[in-house]
Amino acid sequence: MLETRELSRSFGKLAALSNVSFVVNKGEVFGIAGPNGAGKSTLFNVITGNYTPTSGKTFFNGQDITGRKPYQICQLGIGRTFQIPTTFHTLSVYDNIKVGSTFGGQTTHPPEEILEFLNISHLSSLPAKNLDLYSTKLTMLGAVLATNCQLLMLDEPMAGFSIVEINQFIDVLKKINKDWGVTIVIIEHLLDILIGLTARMLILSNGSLLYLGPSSEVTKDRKVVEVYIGAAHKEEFHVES
Amino acid sequence: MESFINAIVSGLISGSLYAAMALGLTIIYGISRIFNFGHGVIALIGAYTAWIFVQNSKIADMSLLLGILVTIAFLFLLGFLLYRYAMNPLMKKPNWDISTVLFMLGLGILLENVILQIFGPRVKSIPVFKEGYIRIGVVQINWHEIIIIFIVIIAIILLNVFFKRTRIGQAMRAVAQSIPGAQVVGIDIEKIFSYTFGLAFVVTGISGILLGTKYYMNPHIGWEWMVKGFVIVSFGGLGSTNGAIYAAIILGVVEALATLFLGAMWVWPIWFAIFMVVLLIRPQGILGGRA
Amino acid sequence: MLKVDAINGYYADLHVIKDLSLRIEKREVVALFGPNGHGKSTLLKLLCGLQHPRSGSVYFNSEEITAYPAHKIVELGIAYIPEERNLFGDMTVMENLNLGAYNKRAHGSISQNLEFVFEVFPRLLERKNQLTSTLSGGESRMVAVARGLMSEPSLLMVDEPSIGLSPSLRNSVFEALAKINREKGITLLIVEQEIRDALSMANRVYMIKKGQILFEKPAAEVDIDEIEKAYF
Amino acid sequence: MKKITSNWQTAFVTVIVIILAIYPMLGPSSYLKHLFILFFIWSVVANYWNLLNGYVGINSLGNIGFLAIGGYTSGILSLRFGLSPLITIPIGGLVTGLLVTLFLGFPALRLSGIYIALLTLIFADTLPSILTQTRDITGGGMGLHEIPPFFPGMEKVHAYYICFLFFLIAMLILYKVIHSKTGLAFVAMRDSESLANTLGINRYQERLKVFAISSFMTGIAGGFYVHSLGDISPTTLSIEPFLLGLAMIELGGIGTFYGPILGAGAIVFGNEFLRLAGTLRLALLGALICGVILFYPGGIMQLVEELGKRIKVMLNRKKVTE
Repeated sequence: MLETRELSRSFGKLAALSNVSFVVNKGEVFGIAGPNGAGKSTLFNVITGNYTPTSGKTFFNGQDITGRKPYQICQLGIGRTFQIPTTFHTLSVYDNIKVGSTFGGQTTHPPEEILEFLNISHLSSLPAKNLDLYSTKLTMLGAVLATNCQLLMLDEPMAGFSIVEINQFIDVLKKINKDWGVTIVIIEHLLDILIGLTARMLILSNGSLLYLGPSSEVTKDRKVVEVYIGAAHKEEFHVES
Repeated sequence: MESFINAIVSGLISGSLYAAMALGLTIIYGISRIFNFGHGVIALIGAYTAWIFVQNSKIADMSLLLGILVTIAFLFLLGFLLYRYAMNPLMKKPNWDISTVLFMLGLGILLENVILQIFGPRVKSIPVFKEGYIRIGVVQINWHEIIIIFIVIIAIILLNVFFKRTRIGQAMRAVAQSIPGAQVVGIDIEKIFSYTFGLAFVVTGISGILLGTKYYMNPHIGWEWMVKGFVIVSFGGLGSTNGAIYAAIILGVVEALATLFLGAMWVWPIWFAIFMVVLLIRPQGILGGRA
Repeated sequence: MLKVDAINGYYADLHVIKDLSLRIEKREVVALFGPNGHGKSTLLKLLCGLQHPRSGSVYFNSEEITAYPAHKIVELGIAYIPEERNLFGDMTVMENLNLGAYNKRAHGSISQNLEFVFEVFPRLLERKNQLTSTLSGGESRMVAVARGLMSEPSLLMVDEPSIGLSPSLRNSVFEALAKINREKGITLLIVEQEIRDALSMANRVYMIKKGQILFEKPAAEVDIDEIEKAYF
Repeated sequence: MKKITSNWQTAFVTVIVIILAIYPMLGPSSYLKHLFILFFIWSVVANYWNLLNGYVGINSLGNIGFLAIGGYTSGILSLRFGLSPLITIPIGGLVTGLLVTLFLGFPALRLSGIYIALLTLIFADTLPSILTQTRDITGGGMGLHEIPPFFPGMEKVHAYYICFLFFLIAMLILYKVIHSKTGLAFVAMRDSESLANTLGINRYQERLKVFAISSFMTGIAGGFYVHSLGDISPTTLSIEPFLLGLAMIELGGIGTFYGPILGAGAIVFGNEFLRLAGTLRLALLGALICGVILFYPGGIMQLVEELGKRIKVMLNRKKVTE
């Protein structure tokens, strides 16, 4: 469904992303992880048209979408959320979602349906600035879902959540994936959550691909452990201590 | 041919005056990202303050020097206090860019009309520094204009030394390049912004004095000076000091040539056309890289 | 030397630091570990005055500095080296270093500090007249650390000194930090993803998760499994 | 609760509209009618200016220029070619909209923040020199005089009602624009540009639309201005009208619907009192703008809202005690 070919992006001399290629299949939940500054958000921004890649291409349903503007990407059926909880703070929850259903593309979901689906109908008339973190993020998610995206890209959607909220949110994601058949790409720091949620994942380090494969095997990968723990000689270290 | 060369020379003279005038605007923008829409009236305050000291003497003498010193002190204080008590609180609000613009517009008109109240609508001018002229080949230049160019060059050199060598000048450049970086090394950025306004107002005021000796002045002329300054700094690249100097000289020569070949009424439309073309092709100006 | 008492801090609208307390003793090297996005960088920004806690207090040498602006904190002797480096790109290495000594406290010792900095990073001496925007990532990192040292700090807080560096450069940066502590007696607070390197030079470790201290231990007693568990 | 306040609002607005409709029948002086005409036209100008600066964040400083283009176009067509204002006013609006969108909209809206302010200001500043060079058509520095009224034999009271009607329609259109798809897009972009783009909003296209609407309507207002007052000259482009417009928006409450109307009222009628201050009038206006921005950025609307809240609290307390 989504394919990147040797995607690169640099800022001045700094290569934030170099030659990243991967494929996301229709219907799957795909994970992206990596340390700070590894290029995860840059990867999202390049795919969704916020940045143009320095080189490389992106394909969506076989169509080359490299260099399209964010609003065009949206209308093609790719939705995304932001790491920082972002809503239209002066608008009500209903109107926030209405923006998505008004501008999202040819077929969109009416706001009522989204409110119902996310279980936030009771918040409908509340201004978004009065929401707590969890509802803020649900509202952002709702606005994106209203565009009727086939592919949903989530940038650390659970940052700042409590354990309970994380579990609730995971249920919501599963429902979106199963009931609506939306393909999901998710960035998450906590590997255990990602392992539980996804079948396959990609790990970035210093802008390049470190690991791409089944989520269940990621903790067995030596390079991943190195990057995440920084213990290049894990065994040695055990001896020392 | 003779008139052509003379036009070029007079273009260079007015260009250097325009450069002086644009400097204050570009210093403030380059360091604080505030666009001073009250720029013209600050130049005017400089000119009128100096005029107070010389109105009774025929040729400028010590009283002009004293006038300039008082003007410098007064404008520095004005800029410093203005930043501290008006710009600083506005800078902390989300739509600071447009609110500072509108505030300075309002203030500019307030001050313009205060000047009108004090000095009346009649045209005034500051006496020239030195009467007479010299002749080089076909070119005839007034001593006064030579002195103006000399002052402008000295001012530009002094400013360069200030920004390169002094502690505060370096801090100003640092703030312009990275505000968090400046904070991390212990620079009090609010203080530096206040000094920046003080310095820029002084430079602007001096340019006003020079303009007042070359052209006539009335309480409303500041507006015209300012709009010309806007075109210059946009052409040169917002915030770029060197860009402003080159742009001012180019536009000064263009003005002189347009006056010679097409007539004075075409000057402004040509400036506007240049402004539009620059904005369309290279919005960051000829030298600006960080706009 | 530094005492943090139940502070709460925010990043945008996220409550990232929750009732967090910690202390740092003189001449110590303290390492701060924790997963990304759990408040490490925000904590450092709160301590150096770039951001301010909404509640709680911070004491430095028993002076309360909670509400002090950044420049005042630098003057007291706390230097912060941000992960983003924030160098002055249109200035030379030398100008950057001189600005590091901007605060009054550092004036007297500019030449000694310069000497020390060039001894620690000989590379910078070669590049002293180069604009910092033209430096490589490793060199920029060195300038950032060196600029921090120029402020004559008694406490140096470094955010991810090794990020984006090759192993050999990483080593030289850590060696330099160790030298700073050993020879100049500067207290260090290091936030790091490279746990092994940081652990080898630290006296004490704080593990931070979800904006709170998960545990605090002498470095010698730290079990790598514990840290790994907290990360995953 | 929300229903009740909006009902109150509707009732209040209806009463004001009825009062304005009956007012001329009470036989006010011709001068007062003149002031009301100015008020109606300025309300439209200020509100469509606020549409750009307050709602959309396009920092236009050229709206008085739009007014002048519309006014001159309509004035010239009716004066020199004898066309009916019924035709010339819409033509004036169209010419303004086209000229401004072509020469300012396309380039300016690609630029950001301060450049738009610069470009629009310098554009408006260029117009007077164009006027002096086209003296044969535009009357140069003297301007146009004895521009035909809306219909032969028009009296002040007719002009009053025509401008009142124009004011009502313009406000209705503005209300529709604000509450349309485009309006929603703008509130969204103001709150978060990046999220708005991510949800499919085409920033450039929406901005161009609103820029065209604002310049078209301001051009129309220029037509109503010349045909009710009978003349226009380059003084329209001087600093004073510019300042008045800005003061209306700031004083009334930038980014609000009713604010610029209240601001227009306060300035048009207050300006008459300010005439007592003589030449200091403009200085006072400048000070007013500075003061409002610095100390009370919400303007009159903020005051109204705060009063409304207080009244609500008082009413609630009454209910509790009862």
